Amino acid sequence: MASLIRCPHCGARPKEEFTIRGAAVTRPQPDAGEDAWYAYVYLRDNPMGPFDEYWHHTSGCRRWLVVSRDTRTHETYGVRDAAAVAGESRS
Amino acid sequence: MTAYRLGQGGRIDRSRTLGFTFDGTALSGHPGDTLASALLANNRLLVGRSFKYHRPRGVVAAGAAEPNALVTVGSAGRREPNSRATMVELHDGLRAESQNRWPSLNWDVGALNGFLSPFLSAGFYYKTFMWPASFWEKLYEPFIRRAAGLGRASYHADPDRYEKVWAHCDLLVVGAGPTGLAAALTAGRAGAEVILADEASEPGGSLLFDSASVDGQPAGQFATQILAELATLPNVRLMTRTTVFGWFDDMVFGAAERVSRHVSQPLPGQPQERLWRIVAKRAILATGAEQRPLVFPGNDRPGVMLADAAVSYARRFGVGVGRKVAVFANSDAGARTAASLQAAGINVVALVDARVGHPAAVTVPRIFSGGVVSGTSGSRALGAITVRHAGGEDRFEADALAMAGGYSPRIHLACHRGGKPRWSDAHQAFLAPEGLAGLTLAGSAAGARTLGECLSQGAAEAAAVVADLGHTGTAAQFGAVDGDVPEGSVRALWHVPGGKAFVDFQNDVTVKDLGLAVREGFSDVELAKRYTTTGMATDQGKLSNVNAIGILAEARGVSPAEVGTTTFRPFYTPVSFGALTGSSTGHHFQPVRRSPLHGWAEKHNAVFVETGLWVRSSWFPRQGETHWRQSVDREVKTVREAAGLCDVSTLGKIEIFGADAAEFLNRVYCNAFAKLPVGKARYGLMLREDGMIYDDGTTSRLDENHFFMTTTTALAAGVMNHLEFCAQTLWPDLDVRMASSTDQWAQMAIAGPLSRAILQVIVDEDLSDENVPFLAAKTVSLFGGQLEGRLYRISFSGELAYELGVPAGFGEAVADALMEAGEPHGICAYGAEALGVLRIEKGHVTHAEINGTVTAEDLGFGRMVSQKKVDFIGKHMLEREGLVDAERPRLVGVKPLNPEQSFRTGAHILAKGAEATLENDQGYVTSSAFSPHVGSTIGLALVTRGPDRHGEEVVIWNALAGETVPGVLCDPNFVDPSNEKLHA
Amino acid sequence: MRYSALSVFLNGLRGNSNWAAAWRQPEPKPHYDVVIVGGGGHGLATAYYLAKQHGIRNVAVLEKSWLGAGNIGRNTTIIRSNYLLPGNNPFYELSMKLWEGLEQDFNYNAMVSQRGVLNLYHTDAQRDAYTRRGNAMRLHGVDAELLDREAVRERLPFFDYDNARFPIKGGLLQPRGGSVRHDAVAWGYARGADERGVDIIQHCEVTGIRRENGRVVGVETTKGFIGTNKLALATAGHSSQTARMVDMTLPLESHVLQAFVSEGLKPFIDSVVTYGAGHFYVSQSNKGGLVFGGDIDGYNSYAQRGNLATVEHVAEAGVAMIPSLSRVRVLRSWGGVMDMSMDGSPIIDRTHIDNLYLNAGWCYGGFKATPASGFCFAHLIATGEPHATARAFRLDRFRRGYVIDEKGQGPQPNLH
Amino acid sequence: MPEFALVSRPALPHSPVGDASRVRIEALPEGHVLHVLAAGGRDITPEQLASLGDGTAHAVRRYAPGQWFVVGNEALGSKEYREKAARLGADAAVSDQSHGRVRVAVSGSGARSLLAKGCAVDFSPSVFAVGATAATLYNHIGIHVTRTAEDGFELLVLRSFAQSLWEDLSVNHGEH
Repeated sequence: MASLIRCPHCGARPKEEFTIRGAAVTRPQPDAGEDAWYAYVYLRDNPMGPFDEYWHHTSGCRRWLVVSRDTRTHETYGVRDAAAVAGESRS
Repeated sequence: MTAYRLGQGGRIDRSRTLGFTFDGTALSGHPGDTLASALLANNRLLVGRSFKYHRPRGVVAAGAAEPNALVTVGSAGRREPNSRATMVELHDGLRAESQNRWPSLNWDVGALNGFLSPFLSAGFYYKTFMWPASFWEKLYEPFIRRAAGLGRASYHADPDRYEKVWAHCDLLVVGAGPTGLAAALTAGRAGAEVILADEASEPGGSLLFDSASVDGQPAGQFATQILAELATLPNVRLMTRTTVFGWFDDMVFGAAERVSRHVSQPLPGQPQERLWRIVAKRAILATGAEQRPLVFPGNDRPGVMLADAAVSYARRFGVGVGRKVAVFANSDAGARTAASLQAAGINVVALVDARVGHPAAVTVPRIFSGGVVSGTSGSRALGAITVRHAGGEDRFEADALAMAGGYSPRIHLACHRGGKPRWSDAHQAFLAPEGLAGLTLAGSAAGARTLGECLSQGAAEAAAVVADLGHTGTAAQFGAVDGDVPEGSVRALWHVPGGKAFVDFQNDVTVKDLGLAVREGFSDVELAKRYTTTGMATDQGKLSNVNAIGILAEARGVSPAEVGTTTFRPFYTPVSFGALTGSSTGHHFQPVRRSPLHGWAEKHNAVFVETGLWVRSSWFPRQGETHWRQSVDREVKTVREAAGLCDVSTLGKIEIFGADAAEFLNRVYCNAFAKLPVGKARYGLMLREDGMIYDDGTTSRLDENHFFMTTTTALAAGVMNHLEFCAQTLWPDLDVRMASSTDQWAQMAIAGPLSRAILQVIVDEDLSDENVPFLAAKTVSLFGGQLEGRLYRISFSGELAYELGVPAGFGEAVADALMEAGEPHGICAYGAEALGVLRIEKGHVTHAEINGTVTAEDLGFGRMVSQKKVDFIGKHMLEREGLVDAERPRLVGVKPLNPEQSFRTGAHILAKGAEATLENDQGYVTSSAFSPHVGSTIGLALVTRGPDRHGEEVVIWNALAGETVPGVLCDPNFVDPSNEKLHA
Repeated sequence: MRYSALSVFLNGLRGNSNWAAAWRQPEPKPHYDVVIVGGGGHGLATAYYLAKQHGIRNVAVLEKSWLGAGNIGRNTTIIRSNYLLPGNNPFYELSMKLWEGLEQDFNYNAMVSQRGVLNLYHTDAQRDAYTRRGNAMRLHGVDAELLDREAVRERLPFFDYDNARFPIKGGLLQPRGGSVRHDAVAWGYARGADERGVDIIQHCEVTGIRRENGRVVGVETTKGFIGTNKLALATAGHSSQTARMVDMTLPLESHVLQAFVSEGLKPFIDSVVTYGAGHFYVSQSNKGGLVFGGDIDGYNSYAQRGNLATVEHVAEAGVAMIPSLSRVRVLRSWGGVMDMSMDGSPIIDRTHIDNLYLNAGWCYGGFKATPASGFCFAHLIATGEPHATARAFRLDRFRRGYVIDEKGQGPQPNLH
Repeated sequence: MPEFALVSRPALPHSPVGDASRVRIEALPEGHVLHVLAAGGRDITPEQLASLGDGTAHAVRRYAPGQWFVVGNEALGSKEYREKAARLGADAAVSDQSHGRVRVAVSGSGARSLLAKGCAVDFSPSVFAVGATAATLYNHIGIHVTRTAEDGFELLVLRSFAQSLWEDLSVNHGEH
C-alpha cells in the first residue's frame, strides 16, 4: 500500500497523489459525552495488524477513501469510498 | 604481480584505443574495457587504500561488489567520488584518481596506521579520546574526520540533467544472465510485456566469460543469439546499465539507468541518469550469485582476487591477472577456475583445495589437497604465497591468487520488504525468504549451481508466471550444456588462522576484530556489525557479510542459521541524489503558481515574493524610491487617503453547491451560516475538532443553493480537503458539492475612500451604500454588459473596500481599466507588504496569529462561536480547562513608548521590570510593521490576559537582535475603531 | 574495567585479548525493584540514572531483541535544544547539558560533537517564527543566533542562494547543537548500568503484564515470569502495543520515518543543517557518510521500512539546498517506527494503574532526549514526582487541553 | 468608461514545441471548460452530458464519481454558460472553469513516453484506450488527461500551474 493505492474510482495510483489523515474513526454523535469526544479526537487503537485508514485522493478524483491494510506488512485488503463506508455503518 | 593484456580473446574492441588517465598518468585501453580491466591491462595493480589502515589494495571483483578499487572520476561539477572501477566503463578522456591517500597512492602517510593497528582494534575509539573533554571537538575529532571518508565530493553544481520515468509491465526480469535471458525469452515469446534489466553495459552475465557451451555454441555466442531474438520481440524491453536497486510495496521496483555514464558528457538531449519506477505484475530475480572471498592471512594484498573475477578479466576483457597465478578454493570451483584460466592461455602455478579427497581434473604444477593459503608476501602487490597442508608449509612465487570461497545468492531485493533469509547447509549460503508474493527467484540467485539449471529454471519460472497471467507459452528449450562444472561439495572454511586476515576489505575488519566483539558482548550480528563496522562500507558487505556471519557462528559455537543476517535494505548498490531527484532541481524544485494578474503586476514594476508555491507581488517601487519601506509607506497612505488595487487572486476560492450547502457551512464554521441571505457575505471562522482555529475567510451566498467561500492563501488546499472530508465521510447524506475555483477568478481588492468612485466607472450598476452595502455580494455587469464579475463589499484594510472577481484571462484587462479609471483619483497598485500593514493597523489577523494554538476567544472572536448550534466542527473540545484558562495569551496591540524605537515580530513580551526568564515570558509579537497612520512601529501580540491590560507598559524583548524596547499594550485596532470608514 | 588511552595502549600490547565484556549476559532474577521494558536508549538511560542518581540497583532492563535495537540504533544522531514552548524547552536543555558531560560521566566515548545545528529560513514568516523561537531559547539561557543570508553563505558557500526556487534568507543557529554516535549512547548507558548492578536481559520479550488487586506485580516474558515493585515502559514505536497489555489506549500512532546515509566522503559539511523549504536535514558522520532524512512517510506502520516516493522527496529537497549533492550516492536507507503523539510532544508519567510508569510519544525527537528522558523517568520512578523539567509531559494534558504543540498542527500525528 | 478592450491574456502564449511525427506539445485555445457536479444519487445520462458539449469527440470527460469536465474550443458568454447550466436543473451544478483550467495537447509517437516521465498512469492502449481519462500528477503538478487518439492526449491543468507544466513538458521533451 505504501507505493500504490488501488483507488476504487481511478485504479492503481502512486502514494504521491494521496493525502493521509490517519485512523478511520467514527465521529461521535453531538451528545455522545466528554469521554467519547476525547477518545475520538485524541485516542488511537494504533493496532499492529489490520487497520482502516483515511486516504484522500487529492491529485485524482478527490474522494476520501478507507484503506484497509496491515500495518506490519503493508498488505492492502481493500480500498473503499469513505462515503459508502459511512453509509454502511449507518444502515 | 604482473597483469597484462592477453594477445587475443575477450569482448573488447582491439581495433580502437581509448586514452585515459589514472592519477595523472596517461594510459590506454579499448572499448569494452572497464576502468578496472584497463588498469590491470596496464599492470596497475595498486588502485586504492583501505579506510582505516590505508593498506595498499587492488581490484578484487569484476562487478558491483568491488570493495577496494574505488576511484574518483571526472572533475568540477561532474566529479564523482567512490566510483567502483569495475563498473566504470572506459571512455576516451576519462580521468580517474585514487582516493584516501596522501601524498600519493604509492607513498601514503596514513599507512602508518598499520603499525598502530594493535591499538586500533574494533571500537577502540569508544574507549579513549575522552580527556580532556574539550579536546574532542578541537583536536581528536577534526583529525578523525579528515582521516575518515573516502573520496572528496564536489562543491560545484552538476551541469547535467536527470529524469524520472514510470514503466509498467507484466514481468520484470532482474538480471540478463543465462537465467534472465531464458526467462525473458519464454515470457516474451508468450506475448507478455517484459522488462529485462541488467546493471552491466553488456547483457549476458556469466555467459560473457563462462567456458561452457550450449548446444555446441560458446556461451558468449549463445547469449548473442538469444539477445537477437529478444530484439525482434516488441513486447520485450531490454534495459542495460540499469540497476534495479529496490523492491518496494505493491510490486514497485526502483531502478537507476546510467544513461550517459559511459561517455564524458551526455549526448544532446540525454540525461545523465534516469530513475525508473517499474510497476510489475510479477518479477523474477535472476540476479545470480556473489562469489565469496576466502579469509586467510594476507588475503588483502593486491593480486588476490575472486576466482570468477580472474576468469572474467581473462575471457571477457582479454586481461591476464598474473604471469604465475595460484588458485585457492574450498570447492570444485578451484579446478574449474584453473582450467578456464589455462584455456585462456594463462599460466597457473598452483591449485590449493581446502578439501581432502577431491582429485582435481586439471593439470597444474602444484596441487595441494586439504591445503590452505596461510600467508602472502610482496610489497604493494603479491609476490609469493605460503600454503599450509598436511605435510607442512610451502612457500612459492605467485603474482596473482584467485580465490573461490563459495557462492552467496544475490537475494537482496527479495529481502527488501521484510522477509528474512534462510540459511541452507546444503548451499552453505543464505537463500531468499519463502512465500514472496509476486516475486520469484531463479538460477543461481535461487541456489542453482550449473548453467543448465539456470537456463531451465529461468525458463520454467517464466512459463509459470505467464500462465498465471493468462498467457499461453511454454518454457524455452535450449540444447545440451557442455563443459558445465558444478561447484561440487563446499567445505565450510570461514577463516584460516594466522596473521591479519580481512573479512571486510574496505573497512579493514579482521577476524580478530570480530572475535573481540564477541568477547566484549557484541556477539549479536547487529551489534557485531555496528561495533566492528563490518558490512557498512560502500559495498554494504556484499563480499564480507556471509563470511562475518560464519566467523561469528564459529566464535559463538552455533550455526550461521542461528546468527542470522543483518537486514537487507535498499539500495542494492548506491544511487545518486541526481537520479532520485530527476528534473526537480533549481527553479524547478517545485512548480510555480502565477496569478492571472502577474503580467499586470510586472507592468507596474512589482517586486515578487514566494508565498508557498505562489509568486505574489510584494510592493511596487516607483521612480526615486530606493528602499522598500518608501514604497510600502506610500502604498499604505494612498489606500488610506485615496485608493489602491491589490491582487488577492491567491486566496483560496471554493464554489459550494447543493440543497444542503447552508446546513453544511453551518457545521463547518463555528459561527452561524444557515440563515445567511442571498446576496450577502459573512466572515467565517473554522475550527479544528480540538477547538483551535483552523482557518478564516468570507463566504457569500450567491444563490439559494450556491455559496462562494474564500480561504487564506496558505490553507486553500487544506481547507478544500477538509471540506471534502466533512462532506464525504462525516455527512455523506447532505447534498453538498464543491469545486475549487481559485484559478478561475482574477480577484482584486479595490480599497480606499475613493474606491467606490473608481469602481463605478467600470461597474454598470449603482454602487451606492444603499444598493451595495457593507457585506453585499453579487454578480455584476461590467463595461456596459461586456463582462460579468462578482463583487463583494468586504474589507481587510478597514477602508471602504470591495473585492472584484473576473474570469482569470480578463483579469489583466480589468485591472488595467481600473488603474486607468483610478488615475485621476490617485490610485496605486499595492502589494502583499502594504496589505499586511493595513491589516495590522486594523487589528485583523492572519496565519501569523492563527498559528494552530489559538482559540476564537484568544483572538477576540469569542462571541462569534455559536452557543446555539448543536454541533459544528470543534464544538466539543472547547470547554476544556486549558482552552478557557484565564492566563492564555490573547490578542492585543503593542506600540513602543518612544515612537522612534522599533521592534520586530518574534520579540517576546515581559512585564516591566521583570527579569528575562522563561518563567516571566508573557507572550510574543505575532505581527509588526511601521504604521504610517500611527507614526511608529506597531504590532499585534498574543499576551497573557492581553485584552485586560490595554495601557500597561511592558518590555518588548528581542535578545537575538539585542533589542529591549519599552512598549505599551493597546487596542489592536489602531485605525478607525468605530468603523466609520468601513461603512462609508 | 575503566576505559582510557592507557587501557587501550596496554590491551593493545597484549593483543587485545584481555578486554572484559562490556556487560554481563544475565538470566533474569525472580523479582526486581524496578523492571524497565525496552532496552533502547531511554530504557537503558533510565536504568543508569536509577542506579547512579537514586541508588536503585536491583533493576532489570528487558529487551525483546538485541541491546539498542530500537530507535537508538536507527536515527540521524542529532542533538539540539532549540525548542519553542515552555513545556519542552527546559527539558531539552537539561538533555543538552547531560550530553555535554555524558562521556566523562559514563566513561564511554559517544563522540558528542557540538558542531552546531542551523535551521534555514526562506521567507519573512519563517524568519519571524525563528525569531520567536530563538528568543524563547534565550529566555531560558539556551544559545541561539539568528543569521542573515550573508552569514549563512559565509558558513556554507556551496548552498544554492542565487538559482533556488526558494532562496535562502538566513537561519537560526544553535552552536551547541550537533550529533552523537548513536549506538555508543546505548552501549555507554548499558555498560554503566551493568557496572552498577542492573541486569540487562536481551532477547527477552514481554508478553503480558500481571496485575493483582489492580496493581502491577510483574511481567510475563519469554524467559518466564519476572516480579517487580515498579514497572516502567520505554518502548517508543510500540508503546501502544505494550499499553494494550493493560487495556490502555494511548494518544499515539506509530509511523515510519526513513533515514539515509551516503557513501563515505572526505569532510563535506561541518554542522547539522535543516532546509526550510522542503523536508531535508543533513549532517556528516565521523566516518564520512552524510546522514540525512526528511519527513515521515505519513501512514501508520510497524514495518520499519518506507517507500520510494518519500526517498525521492527527500533527495529533491537535498539537491535544492546543495546542488552539488547530485553526484553523491545514497548508500543505504532504513526506517524506524515512531510513537507519533497527538501534539508532537512526549509523555513521561505515571499511569492510572498503580506501579505502572510510562515513557512514550517521542515522535522523531527521541534520540536527542535520551539523557533527559532517562534522567526524568528515573526521577519519577524513584521519587513518585515528575522532574521539574518534565512536568508538562503528562498523559492527561490532552483531556485537560494543555497540549504542547510546537508546530500548531493539532491532533493529527502525521503533521507533527 | 472610455474604450475598453476586453482582451483575454492567454495563460500559455507559446508556439507549439516539437513536431508531430515524434512528439508535439501545443497549447489549445482557451475555449470553455465546464465542471459538472451531479447531485448526490442523481444519474446524469451521457446524453444529458453530451447536450452541454459542442458535439466534438471527447468533449465530455469523466473526472470523478458524478463529476465531469465538458470542454470545447469556443469561449462561452455568461448567458450561454447560464443557459447550459440550467439544462441539468437540480440534477447537477455546473461550475464555469473556462478560465481556471487550461488545455495542452501532447501528440505523436513519443507522446506516451513523454507522459511517462511524469505520470504513473499506465497509458498502454489496452489499459487506457482512446476516450479514457485520468486525474493524476505530472511530476508535482495535478493534471487531467484524456486520450483523444492512439497517439494523442489532452492535458487539463489549473491556470496558475500551466506555465510550470509547460516548462516540465518542454524539459522532458528534450530527447524526442
